[in-house]
Amino acid sequence: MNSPKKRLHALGSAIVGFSLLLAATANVAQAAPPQQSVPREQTLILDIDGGKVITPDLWNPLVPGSRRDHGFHQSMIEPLFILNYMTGKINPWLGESFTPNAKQDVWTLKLNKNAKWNDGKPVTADDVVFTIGELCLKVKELNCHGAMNEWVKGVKKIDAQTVEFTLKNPNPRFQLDYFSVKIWGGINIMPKHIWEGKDPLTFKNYEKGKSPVFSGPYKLVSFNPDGTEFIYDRDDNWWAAKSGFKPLPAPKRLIWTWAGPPENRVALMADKKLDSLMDITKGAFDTLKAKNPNVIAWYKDLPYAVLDPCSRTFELNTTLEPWNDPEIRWALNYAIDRDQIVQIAYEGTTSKSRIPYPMYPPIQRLDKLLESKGMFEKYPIWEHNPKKTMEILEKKGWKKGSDGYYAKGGKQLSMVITTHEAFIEKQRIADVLVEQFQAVGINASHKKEAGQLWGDNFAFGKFEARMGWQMCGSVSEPWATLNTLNAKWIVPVGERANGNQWRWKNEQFSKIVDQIGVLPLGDKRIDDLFVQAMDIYFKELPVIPITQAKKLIPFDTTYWTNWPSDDNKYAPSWTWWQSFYDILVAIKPAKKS
Amino acid sequence: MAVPLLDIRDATKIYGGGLFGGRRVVALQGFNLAIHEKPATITTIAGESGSGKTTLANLVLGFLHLTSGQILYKGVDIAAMDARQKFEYRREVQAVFQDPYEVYNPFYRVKHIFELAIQRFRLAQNKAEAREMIEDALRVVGMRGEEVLEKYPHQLSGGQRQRMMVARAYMLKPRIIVADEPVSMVDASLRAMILDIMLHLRDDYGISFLYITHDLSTAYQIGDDIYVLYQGLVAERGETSRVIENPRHPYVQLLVGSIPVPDPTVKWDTNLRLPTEEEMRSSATGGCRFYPRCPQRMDRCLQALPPLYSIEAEHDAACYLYEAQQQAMLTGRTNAS
Amino acid sequence: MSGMTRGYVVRRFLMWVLTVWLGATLIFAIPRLAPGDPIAAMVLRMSAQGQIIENSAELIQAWRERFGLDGPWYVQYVNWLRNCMTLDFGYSLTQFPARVWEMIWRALPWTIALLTFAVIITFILGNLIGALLGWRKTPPLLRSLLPLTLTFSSIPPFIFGLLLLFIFAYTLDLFPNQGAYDSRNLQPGLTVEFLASALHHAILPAMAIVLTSMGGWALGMRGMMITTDGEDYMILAQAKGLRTPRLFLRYAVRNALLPQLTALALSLGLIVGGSVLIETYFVYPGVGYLLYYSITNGDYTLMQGIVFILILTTATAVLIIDLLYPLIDPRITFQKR
Amino acid sequence: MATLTAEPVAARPAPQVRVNRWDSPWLNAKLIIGLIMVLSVALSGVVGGMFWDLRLARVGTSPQDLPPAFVPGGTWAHPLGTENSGRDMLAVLLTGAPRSFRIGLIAATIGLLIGVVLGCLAGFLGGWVDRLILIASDAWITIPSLVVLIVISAFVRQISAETMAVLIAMFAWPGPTRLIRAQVLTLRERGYIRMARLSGANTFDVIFREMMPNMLPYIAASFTGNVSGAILASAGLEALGLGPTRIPTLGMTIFYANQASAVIRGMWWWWGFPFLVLAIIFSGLFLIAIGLDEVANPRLRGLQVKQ
Repeated sequence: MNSPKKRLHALGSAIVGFSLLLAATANVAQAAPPQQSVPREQTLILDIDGGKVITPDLWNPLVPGSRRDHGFHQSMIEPLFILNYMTGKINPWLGESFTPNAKQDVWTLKLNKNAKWNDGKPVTADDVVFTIGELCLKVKELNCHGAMNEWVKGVKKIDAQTVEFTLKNPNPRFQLDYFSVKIWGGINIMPKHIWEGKDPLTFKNYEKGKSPVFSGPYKLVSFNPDGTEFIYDRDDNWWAAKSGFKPLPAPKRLIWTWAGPPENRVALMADKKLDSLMDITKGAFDTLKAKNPNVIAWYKDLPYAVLDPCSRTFELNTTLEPWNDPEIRWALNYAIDRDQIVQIAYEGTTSKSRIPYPMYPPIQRLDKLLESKGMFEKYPIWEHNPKKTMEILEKKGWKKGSDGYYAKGGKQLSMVITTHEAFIEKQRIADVLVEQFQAVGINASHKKEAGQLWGDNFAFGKFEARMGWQMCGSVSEPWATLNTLNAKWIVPVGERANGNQWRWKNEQFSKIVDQIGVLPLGDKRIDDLFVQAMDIYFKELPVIPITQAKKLIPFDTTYWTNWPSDDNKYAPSWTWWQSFYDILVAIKPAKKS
Repeated sequence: MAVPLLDIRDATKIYGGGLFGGRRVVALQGFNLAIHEKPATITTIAGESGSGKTTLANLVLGFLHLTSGQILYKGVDIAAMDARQKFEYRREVQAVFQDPYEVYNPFYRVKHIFELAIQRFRLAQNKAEAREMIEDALRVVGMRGEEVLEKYPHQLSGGQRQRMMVARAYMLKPRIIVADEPVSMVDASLRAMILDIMLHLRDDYGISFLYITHDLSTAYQIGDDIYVLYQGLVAERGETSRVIENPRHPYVQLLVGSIPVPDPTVKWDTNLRLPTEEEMRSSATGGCRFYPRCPQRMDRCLQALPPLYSIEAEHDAACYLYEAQQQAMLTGRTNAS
Repeated sequence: MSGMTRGYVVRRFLMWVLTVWLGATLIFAIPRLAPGDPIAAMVLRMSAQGQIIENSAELIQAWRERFGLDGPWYVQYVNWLRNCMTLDFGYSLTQFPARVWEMIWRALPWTIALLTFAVIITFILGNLIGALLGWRKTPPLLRSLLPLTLTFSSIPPFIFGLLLLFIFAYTLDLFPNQGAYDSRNLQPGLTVEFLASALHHAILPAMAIVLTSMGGWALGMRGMMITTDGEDYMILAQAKGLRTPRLFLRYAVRNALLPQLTALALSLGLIVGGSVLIETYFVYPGVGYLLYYSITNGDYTLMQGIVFILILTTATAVLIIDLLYPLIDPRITFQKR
Repeated sequence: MATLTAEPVAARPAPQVRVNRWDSPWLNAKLIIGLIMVLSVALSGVVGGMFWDLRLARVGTSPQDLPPAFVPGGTWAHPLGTENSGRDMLAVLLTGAPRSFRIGLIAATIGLLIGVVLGCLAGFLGGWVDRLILIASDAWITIPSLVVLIVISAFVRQISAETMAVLIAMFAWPGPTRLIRAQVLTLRERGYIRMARLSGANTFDVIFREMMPNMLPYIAASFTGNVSGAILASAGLEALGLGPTRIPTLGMTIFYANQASAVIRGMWWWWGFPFLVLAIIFSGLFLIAIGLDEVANPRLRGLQVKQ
């Protein structure tokens, strides 16, 4: 021990040994690998989308810290209904039907009478009344409070399977928006016999070695303390299979895993150690396909990717000069070459947009409607015509200076486009937009902002232009997206806005939106009002549609087949949504075992 | 009598103390010394490590500040000097240090030590004049500029380096040179040479020296007056020959007694035992500090510090043994007058 | 040599208190300087996707009360300081109802294990390379090859980790590509299998840390060595004819290493913060990821908790090294001048 | 004593080094090669602009995903290939490298300057100034820069590369401060510092003429590390949204390559060339640092000549 190196060495080994020991004992409480092993061909291994689960022992889905996309709401918490994106129809799950009265302010929910919690107790009206009445309405801090408190006046049990919701105002979308997995997930029912008497804010709903009580076809077996891997085994007593409502899912075991950077995930999938991935880049997909020919995506060829519900939009703060002028906004639109954006920012994996909606079949119908009314001739939104941009600008008194930029009254025509720091997709669009605007003489630049700041700047109106997706809302009917531009949300710049953060004010448009808002879903009058509203929207163009959003989701057919695809579109490909049950009961083992 | 060139009055330096200063160490206590402009003298400050002699050197050079007392240069307290006086003091009080390597900045060629001083003290009008000054100073120590000036310190021998230091001190034409162990790290032949240079500077250029050493034999060779320090206090002082030939203080007797032959190459303190930390601490609390080691200690030595007693003209010792002798001498003197 | 006095210890301890206090205050103030409201952001996140909440103000208020963020800043500040003293940082803003301490505790052992493992190797390798580079007797071939190892530190760790994965995990399949141990088959515990698996999983991430960060240490060490080389004790040691390896390790490295220790202690926070990429790429559990998550998601309670722990450990490590310093290195004393 | 001046000095064996005016320590091979490497990166944009269209560094100006010309599938229209946003790699390097280097240089210089000033103040004045500086630097070093930068990014609109360098410098000073302080503390006691004082040197002289040259090895090493560190840090900041984005710096290019899975796609030219340039910058600075050691420490030279 006469050299410092040796001494350090000894010290080092001691510390490492001690720490490993600490790691071993500190974490021993939560982790226990599954007792029995399940062959790979009976196991479905999926990618956790949202990064590692920081609090892996939290199985209370109602608190802000809860995570649900690690198999929790895809295999344990069942939704009441699931919206079919392809047909626009709402299909039953735990709920059998949810019907409004004529005024759309009293809704009656009927549950599936066979529905059971995985501890054998039936799912009843009491559970619904308890969840909505006692939890969501009474406890302000719960996730479901905001939405329920906004609409629900009262909830009461009619019989064991029937619940009546009385709303504060008519809402034809009450079922669609909150209970049918319109986007990602919905409001879920908790088993009253487990939750009663617990403090819903601190209740973790987890006991070592036991699966939490929910109604889904799988039970939690184990998870690792780092929150990167969750294992569920099939519950062969699942109510839906027993009653014949749905077939028993084929995978005996589900593993949800977070594998880190895309390279790692792609490498795992190439090795057949993962059956699907959340969105990857085209380059990664090409590599993956080259290494594992069994991999498929939604389309066989470009664009490969399936549509995401939030189409990408270029958004302007309409309170600011000169962007408050619709003609200038059109001038910007003429400067935009959407084909180049698709080619460069997406490498061809998406398609361009002319309306700020995702082009699912129900929306495609609306798009055709607009086309049949001559809207796109009247408003040539896809026209890339820099000459027109310059004409409009010069007509408005802007002059091109020696530096190549337009200026008026000594002020250069400049623009900062902000994007969310974590979303490379929108950043790449913004980069192309910058070049396209620069090419016509607008000194555009691109600034990324930390997520929270970006969101705050949006809400407070402290932005000039942004590349975002904030008109997101509609997937099967037109209203929700139109409502984001409703003038009723407008607050002054500097105050937090809950909607219409672009602060675009058009009373006539808002009146039409309000009119649509109270009509029952599927009402014939909606189409006509929609065309009127879009006429105003196109004329003013407060938010400029750019492209469809894409999700390139590869599936491996080595072990499992019958994945959803363009040829077999029974459901969208999202594995991280609560609608994943549709896929779960549909997939089949590749080989008969 | 004229104002002394350097007048140290009741100089005391205490390290530490204060709110969080830790243990106090008295490095120098109630020290008095005067050096007159004429004739130039070599005053030796002798003592073993920890005796306070280096502290004294640093105080005189202005690297340390007194805890109490005064150091007057040409009658002005160095702590109260204005910028111009300080500047003059800087130039007129120079030093030669023990370690001839440490004092050269390894980054520069050795001429740097001359050039910096010439530049700062504005001693020369132009380069040629500066060069002449340097060559002149080097000649005094028997060196030639072209041989050494462009070299780096590590390329010179210890003796060369030390002689250059002396040359540098000389070049500045100071009034006083504080020579802090100037020969303890050079070999014997060079030692003699440097001591010779010192005498030469004293006699031919009127430069006084404060010669700080632990080596009584060299002090005996060149010193005019000597102060022997023990743990911050003067044990004995006087004309060098008297003190060394006839030491009175038991400590000095011990020191001188341990010189077997008056041979400068033989170290004299080989058998001396340094006091332990504990002894230092206990002796510092009161009474004579030499008490623990003193062969002739008395009980009263523990009660109070013995003051300096005059033994004969220009010879004092801080020991109670000579209280009576001083009385006698004083009475004798009174009678005589 | 009594370099360390009680006063010094007290003073140093006071500095520790002030450092921790200043750090705690900074980390309290900085998030509050940021525009935007983390609670509002949290409430927005909670709302179902694609929906607009009308009564968000009311919800924001409810949460603000729950986190104690509704009082005036000085009340919050006093609460924060109290939390610091009890190490209880309450609930995480985004992971409610998880408690900050519980989250840190879950990640900490892995961080300590991996980082200690990697940092010690880095420190040894980096300093050894630096020492050899700064040592005059290093064979020329070695001396010209060693700098190549330093160029790794000019490469961003995020892609370097990926390259390691690409080569050693995907292509050669020598090491696992994720996790801290084989969690599908093993249970943490003091078993040979677990420890072997943990070690096997730690090698690649440790390699990434080591290779990208040892350059800094090497550069620093090289500088120290070069100056140390010229020190008197080195010359003395060489003169004594000590054998080269002994001279290298005992004299040169030892003395040059000391300042590096302080740097190591100071860099603790940076190391934890910098390990986030490693933790992300190798899917390794640890505090770095937690810290990054808390910053990018505006989870200020979690972020403050982690940063406070970092401040505390760093300040304490520096304190310990500063207190040990005079014991290891006798050249350093803490006497007040 | 008359014999004294005449006495011949026993001359030591012939000195190891010829004394020569041109024997300047500044003219050593390492220093010069290092400078050439660094300057070639710094000036590549200016020179490169004369024979290559630097506008090709912008998005969508070239075909996507082309390999370098010397690889099958490549074209001499894009000698170093292109990346997936249609940027020409050669143009990206020619514009990104000097900018990255400038950011690194400015950030490290400012960090070092603050370090020198604070370190000298702390080391020289001691007492409460020293303690205050130590406390501040120790506390600041643990605050994650990301937290502070997010706060700052909220207040700035679009910032230039230079401003970004200043932001990075905010976090680059505590290391040098500690380093310089420690050096001042040891050097302060050196004999040559006292000697300089006796030669009438003022504090400025003492710091800059006497101490600074002897700190060169440390400063140069610290500087080398800090330049690399700042270049990498700037990539992090740009990824976070601070700094100009239209034309990527080296760090940003690697970041983009990473985002686009360039490693697994086999697009090595996308990250490999920036790597190479970063390594050249680092090695150049390292050689300069080694070269400066010889300037600062004549002993090194002396012995080398002897060999």
